Order: sequence, then C-alpha cells, then structure tokens
Amino acid sequence: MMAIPKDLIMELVRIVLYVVGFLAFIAVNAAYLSLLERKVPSWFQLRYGPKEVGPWGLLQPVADGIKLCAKQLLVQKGADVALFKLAPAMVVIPAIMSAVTLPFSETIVARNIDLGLLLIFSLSSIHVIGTMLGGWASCNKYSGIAAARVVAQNIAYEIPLLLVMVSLVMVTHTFNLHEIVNGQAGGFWHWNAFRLTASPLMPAAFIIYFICMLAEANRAPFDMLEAESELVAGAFTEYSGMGFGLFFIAEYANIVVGCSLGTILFLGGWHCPFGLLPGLHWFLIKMYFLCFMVIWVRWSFPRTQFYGLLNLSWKILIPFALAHLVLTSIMLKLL
Amino acid sequence: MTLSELKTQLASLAEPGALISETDHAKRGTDLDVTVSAGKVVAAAELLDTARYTLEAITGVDWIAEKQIELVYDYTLWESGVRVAVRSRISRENPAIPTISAIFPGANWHERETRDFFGVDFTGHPDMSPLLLPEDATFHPLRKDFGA
Amino acid sequence: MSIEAQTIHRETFVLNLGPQHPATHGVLRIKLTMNGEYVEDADPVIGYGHRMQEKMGENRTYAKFLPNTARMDYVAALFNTHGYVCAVERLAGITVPDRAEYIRVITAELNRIASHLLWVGAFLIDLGGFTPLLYTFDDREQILDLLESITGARLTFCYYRFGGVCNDIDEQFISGTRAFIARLHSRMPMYHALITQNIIFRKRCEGIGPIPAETCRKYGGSGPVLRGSGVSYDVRKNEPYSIYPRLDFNIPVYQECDCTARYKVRMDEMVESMRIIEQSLDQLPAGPVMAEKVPKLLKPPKGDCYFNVESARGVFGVRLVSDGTDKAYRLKLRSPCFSNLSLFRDCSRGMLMADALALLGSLDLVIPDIDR
Amino acid sequence: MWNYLKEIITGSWSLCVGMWIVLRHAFRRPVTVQYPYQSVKLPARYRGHIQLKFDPATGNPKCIVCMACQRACPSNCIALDGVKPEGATRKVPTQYSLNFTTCSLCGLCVESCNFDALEFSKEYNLTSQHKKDYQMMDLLTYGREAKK
Repeated sequence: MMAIPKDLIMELVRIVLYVVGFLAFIAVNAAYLSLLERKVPSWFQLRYGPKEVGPWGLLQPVADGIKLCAKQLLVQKGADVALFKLAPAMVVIPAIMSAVTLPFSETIVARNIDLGLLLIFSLSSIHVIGTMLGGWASCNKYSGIAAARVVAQNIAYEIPLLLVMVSLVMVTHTFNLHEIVNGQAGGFWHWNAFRLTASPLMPAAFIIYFICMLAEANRAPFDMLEAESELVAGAFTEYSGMGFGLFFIAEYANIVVGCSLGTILFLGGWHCPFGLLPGLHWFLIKMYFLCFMVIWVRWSFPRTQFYGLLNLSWKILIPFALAHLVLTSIMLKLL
Repeated sequence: MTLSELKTQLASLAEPGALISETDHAKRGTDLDVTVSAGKVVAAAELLDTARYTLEAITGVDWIAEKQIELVYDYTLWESGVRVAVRSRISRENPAIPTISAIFPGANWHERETRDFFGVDFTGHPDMSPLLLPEDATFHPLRKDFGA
Repeated sequence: MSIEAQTIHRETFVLNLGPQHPATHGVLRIKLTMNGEYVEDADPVIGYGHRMQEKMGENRTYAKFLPNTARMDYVAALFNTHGYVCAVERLAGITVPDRAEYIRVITAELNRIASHLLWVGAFLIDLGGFTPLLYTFDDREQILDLLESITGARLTFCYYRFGGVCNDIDEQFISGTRAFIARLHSRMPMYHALITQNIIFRKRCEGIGPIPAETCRKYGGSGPVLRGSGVSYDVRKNEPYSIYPRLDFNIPVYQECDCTARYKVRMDEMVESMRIIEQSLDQLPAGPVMAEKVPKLLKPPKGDCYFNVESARGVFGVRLVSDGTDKAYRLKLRSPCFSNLSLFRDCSRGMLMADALALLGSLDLVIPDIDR
Repeated sequence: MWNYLKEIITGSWSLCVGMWIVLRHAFRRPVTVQYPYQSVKLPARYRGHIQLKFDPATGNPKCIVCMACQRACPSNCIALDGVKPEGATRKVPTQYSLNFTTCSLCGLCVESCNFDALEFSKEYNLTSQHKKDYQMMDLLTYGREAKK
C-alpha cells in the first residue's frame, strides 16, 4: 500500500473546507441579500417589509427556501427538457466558481491564480448562455424574447467592461487579484478608483465598471430579461420551485461576486481607507456597501428601454472606456 | 362652418318632412338634432368630418312599439362644444345600416358594440365579430324583448 | 426588396398579452402580432369584465342605478355618478342648490387628483419603477380618507343624489382638505425631481407613442390624451357645467403628443384641481345640500338628453332616453377609456413592445370602464 | 459634443437626485398600518352592512315594517316581514334578513328609512366558510347580540 503524502491530504482538506465555505457563503449571502432586497425598499417606501417570520423577518429567507424546495418543478409541454433543467445549473455554477480566485483577505483565498481576473471574466460569460438556454428551452414567447435580449445586452456590456479591465491591468501590471489588492495598500488615495496619476478618468472607470456589473447581473434598471411589466418574468417565466430558486441564487451570487470584484479592483480590497487594521472586515464592509448600492439603484429608477441600454453602452460607456484606455497608456508612457 | 350653415347642409341630407331642429343645449345637451334616412348616415358623417367634428358615441334605441331601432350618432365640435345628434330609424326586423368606420375609424368599436347590443348589421364594416359579448353570443341584450 | 428579405420580414408571431399580464391593469387582452420586438399589429380584446350596466340602467329605477355608476370607472367613481345625476337632472329639470354644486366640484376634483396620483404610480410601474407608486399612494390615501369621512366609502362612493348630495360636508373635511392641498403642494417638487427630471424616465417617454390630434379626433380620444396632443378641449371649459364657469383655472395643454406630454398634462391638472378646490372652499355658500321637492320615485318627462362631464380619463357622456316612467328607456354610457383604447391599434403599429406598453400605460385605462 | 456632455452631466445629476430622494424617505416612519395588530379608526359615516336600531327603553327594534328599505334596495337583498300585535299602533318586525352576498353597501336603504330604524354597522371583519351564513343574515338577532 502506498503511503498518501501528507501534503495531499492537507490539500484535500483545504479544498473541501473551501468548497463548503464558499457554498455556505454564497447561499447565506443569496438568502440574506434577498431579505435585504425586500427590507431596503420597504424603508424607502415607507413600509415595514417582511417582519412576521422571526424577529425583523430574519427567518424569512428560510421560509422562502422551504417553500421553493417544496414546490414541484414543472416542465411544460413543448419545452426542451434537458436544456430546461440544465439552464439553472449553468447559471449558478459559474457564479459560485468565480469565487474561487477572490481574495477575501491577505490569507483567505482558495486559489491564488496568476490569471485570476481573466478566469472570472470567462466564467461570468457562461451564465449568459445559461440564461439564454433557459429562456429558449422554455418554449414560451416571452422567455424567447428575453433570451434574445440577454445576449444582445451582455455583448454590449462586455466591451466597456473589458476595456476598463485592460486599462486597469495596464496600471497594475498583473492579472493576479491578490497582487492588485496589495498594490492599493495604504489609504484610500492609493485605491485604483482614485488613482488619478494613472489616469484622470479612473473614477469614471469605476462607475463604468459598476454600471456594467449591473447590466451583467441583469439588475434593474437594466433588467431587460425579466422586465415584469413587459415580459412577465422573462426567461424565468416557466420555472417553478427550485428551478426558479437557482436563478434567484445565481442573481445574488453574481451580485456578490461583482461587488467583491469591484472592491478588489477599485476599492482596495481588505485594506483600510486610512491604512489601519487591514483585514476581512474591511473587505466585507466595502462589498456590502456596494451591494446596498445595487439594491438602492434598483429601487430608485424606472427600467431603461432596450435601445436606451444599448445607446448608453455604445454611445457613452464605450467612448469613455476607450478614452480612459488611451489616457492610461499615454500617462503610462509619460510617467 | 357655422351652426346655421351646417344646419342647411344637413337639411339637404334629411328626408323631406324629417325632423331637424335646433335644440337648447342647456336642456337637451345637443344643439342640432337631425334625422336622416339610413342611406344618408355616411353622407352626414362626411359632412361633419369636413366640419372637423369628432364622433363621440354611436348608440341605438329599441322602439319596440314602433318596430324600429333608432341609431343616434353624437358628434361634437371641440372648439365650441357644439353637439350634433344624427339619428336614423331602421326596421327592427332586419336592421342594417351602412358603416361610417371608413370616415371615423373610432366608429369601428362603437358599431361593433351596437351590433352586440341591438343586432344591427353595419354593412361594409371590416369586422363585425362581438366586441363586449362572448364571441359565440347570438343574443342582443339591449333589445326590449330580451329578458333581463 | 429581395424575395429572401420579404420572407424574413413576414416571420411574425402572435403574442397574447393578457388577460392576465402585469402591464394590462386588469382583464384586458391584446393580441400582438410581433415582428421580433416590433409590434406589427395590436388587437385589443375587451369584454372580460362586461356587466351590461346599460341594461341594468333600463330595468331599475333611476335612483337604484346610482350605486352602479361607481362600479364602472372605480378609480374616479364620482365623475360617473356626476354625469349620471346631471343627465337625469337635466331631463327632469331639477335645479341643484349652490352648496351642493360646490360640494360636488370639491369632491370630484379630489377624486381627479386621486385618480391621477394612482395613474402616476401605475405608469411608473409599467416603466419598471416601483418606489413612486408607494409615494403617490401615500398621498392618495389622504384623499380617500377625506372622501371616506363624508361619503362612507373609499372607492364606490355613491355620494351624489338627484338634486344634490346625500351628506353635507363638515368643518373637519374642509380643514382636512386644505391641509391635504398644502401637503400635496409641498410634495410636487419631490415628484418632479424623482420622476419628471429623471433621465431614464425622460428617455423612455420623450417622443414615445405619438398620438396626433387628428387621430384623437377620428377616434374620439379625449381627456389628458387629447390635451397631450395639443388640443385644448376640456368639457369644464368648452361645455361648462356645474359651477365651473365661476372658477378660475387653466387647461394644461402640451403639443408634444408623446407620453411625456400626457404625463405632464396630468401632473399640471393636479395643480389646477387644487386651485379649483381652494377656490370652491373659499366660495362655499351656506344652504341646503339637497333640492327641495325631488320626488322619491323620479319620473322624468318623455324625451332624451345628453350630458358630458370631464372625467379624470376624458369625456364621460350619458345619453338618456326617458319614456315618462320611473325607469330609463335607454341609458347610454359613453366611457372615455373605450375610445382611448380604440386608437391604440393605430398608434402602436411599428413600435417596440416596451414602448407600446408605455403608450398603453399612458392612456390611463380602467378596464371595467371600457367593459361596463 | 457640448450637448452630449451636458446630457451626461444632467442625466447623472438627475439620477443622483432621485437616489437622494429615495434615501431620504428611508428615515421616515412607515405609514402603513399593521392590520391584525393595528386598525384604523373608522369614520362615523362608514358604510358597513346595515343593522337595525333598537329602542334603548324597550329593547325592541324601531322598525315599523314600512317596507321603504326593501323598495329602495337596488339588489333586492332585504327581506322583512311583520305583524301588528293586538292593541298596538304599529307593526313590529318578525323577520328582517339581509342577503349580504348581493348587497353592494350603497346605503340607499338607510337613506330611505323615515323612522331612524336602520344604521350602518362598523363591523368589517366578516368571514365565513359557508355562503349561507351571509345569504340570510338575521338582523333581528344580529342586532340584539351586537347590543349585548
């Protein structure tokens, strides 16, 4: 019998721990962001929001989860059964996998990959295909329209997003998220969002990133694919029970990943704004602040029109992202 | 076009001896009340269209004792608030009247509604399917002999 | 166009919008023939909530039909009752005491504000913005509380009677109304900042859903839809009834013909309605609220008459034919939404679906009013 | 170019203003009423279902069975009957039932009553699993129970 190397066992334990940890982290976040999604608008709208299940409605997500699990997963006549059932998984798995390379603090990171940034963007493109398949396989005209919309929307928003990323990588000289964060240590004036020495358009770049993240996660005001006053529930119209639940989890997982990435790339990750006590807590504070922003934006504005969204991307975001890219390269050459 | 000009023009459409009266707006809500034959309804609509009137409603009244159905077309002129009621009486047994939906497309629905309720056939109407009643309805509820 | 392009162009599909759909506000069904996201043809299918109100008007006495009037346009119920009682009064030759006329105008204009507030919220829901609905409902609740305190109901008021109103208003109502007007005045800048100025709202409404004035004339469109198309037609001014000639107010008119114009007309109308209410409260005379000698069983003389009121949605007309008995011989109810919806097919052609739904929302439809 | 930038700036500013307004509301007290725990005060004229008024001295209903309410009801949902006891000057109701399933709460019956014998109930928490409970609401007993 061959002795198993101790390193391998340690590695296996580490992997299992991280997998469990991430799953729990994403699931808890999805659950409680969904509660926040109902509580925050209730404050904005002069009402109480969920408050019956548990104190302050804290057990509401649990009740929702039980309800979703208890419901039958219906597959309607004419649907492509295999794709219909595959789609929720295709949406939720990449979202969770993206968390692998995210450095939550100096030490907490599952895999510090040199091309981490690239990996996240490649994974985030998969959920678009999943949503499209879900809409397409539903055999419902509303879902079909939504499936077509989601592709057009995501193609439009990948471009400014990646342009911003290219300029960011030019500034940081690395794809490694851990190193990107460490490049921003020592106070908020070192954060990429405020690094005006690299390019005066850096704050604009952060805003472009935020807008693109909203569009990528299909959040209001860019929630074309589930525009309920137009398309009922868009791509998710025919899903019931946990099929819908997975899309729901994926939406919040995407928000968490997107906000984490925003924190890492632009807001200095786990570093304190004043150079004190770096650690996980700063990361979480910044990330949840961004999550709050996402929810706040959603409940403030009407939905954009589809061509308005494309106009915004092609006429405003892409020119600005390109200008930012050019400026960055000039500054890089000069300084 | 003043009201009196309109009156003379409408009078040329009305049948000899038919009623054309200037009514008191405060008491009746209409300024001009004219009865024309079924064939002249379209001509009246054309006349009022050129005078820039708008069609407010088309409705029927079932005069069962006289075995007639009266159709009332209410036209209004926006600028002055003048209202002209054009009436036409047709046989109750086989009610048919030409459509004015080519002149006033808004009449399309009003005529369909009138067909639903009174069974009046508007000849030349593009789509006479029931509007408010179920699509298989064969009854006409506003006829006086329809049991409530 | 090549043959290939033609065949591609013909590839349309039918989308069944409703009867249960978030954007149709009730049981309205629209058969959309879509070319991709473009609407090729929109055929509204109505009648799901049809109750044959006109027949009910014929087989019950005049007074017994009063509760029914509140159940057509339930969002602005007082206007329907107003039109109906005015038509009967015109036919029966009843004069209404001044105080009752003033109370009618005050309550009707309050109802108009409530209806427009509801519309603003619901329109924003159509556009995907949720929060304004709750704010407008907050204000609308104040009106409903006021109206409930004098009529006893929040929606189906049944307040006007032939010859007056059934209950007098009290000091509490008057002070409450003044307080509400002050409150809504202070809220208007907030609505304008939150909604009117909002770039997303502007982009979604400006130039969307044009309804030319000529289309309105051909279809009989009326109300804010018409005034948003640049025609200054308001029954209150052009064919005055009640005490409106004594009051000083403007008719907001916008020339743009688009959703923004219709939105702005309604926002301005709320301000004008507040002016009307304030003036009416100032001028409110003392006296009875019911005409004397109105028989319990009303038998108007033979004849027919027409009466129009300016409802929150447009022209609400009543054509009444009496044969001298205690029941109407024929009661035609001309609903504004019916005509306003009939022009949707013409105007939505070639629009994007989301824009067509914005247009549909801007028409301010109440489906039971269409179906009657 | 200038217009392009101006639109971006005014547009972004309008979005910021909108978000600020929404955030400001977050610090206000909720205006909703938590129904089972709280309830709003009903106005004096609240139109609930009708109930009979009782003479506080004798405990008998004030109703004299004049049938005015029954005649005034548009939905025919009031049924009442009464007898004239020996030696009494007026009738007393022996049965007064309301079909609440068809009642539209219009209040015409209360208005028609010349003897101040009918009033609106303030009860709105009415629920039952059986239709018949509200098809024949016996207001004679209901009113007495409510009094107790």
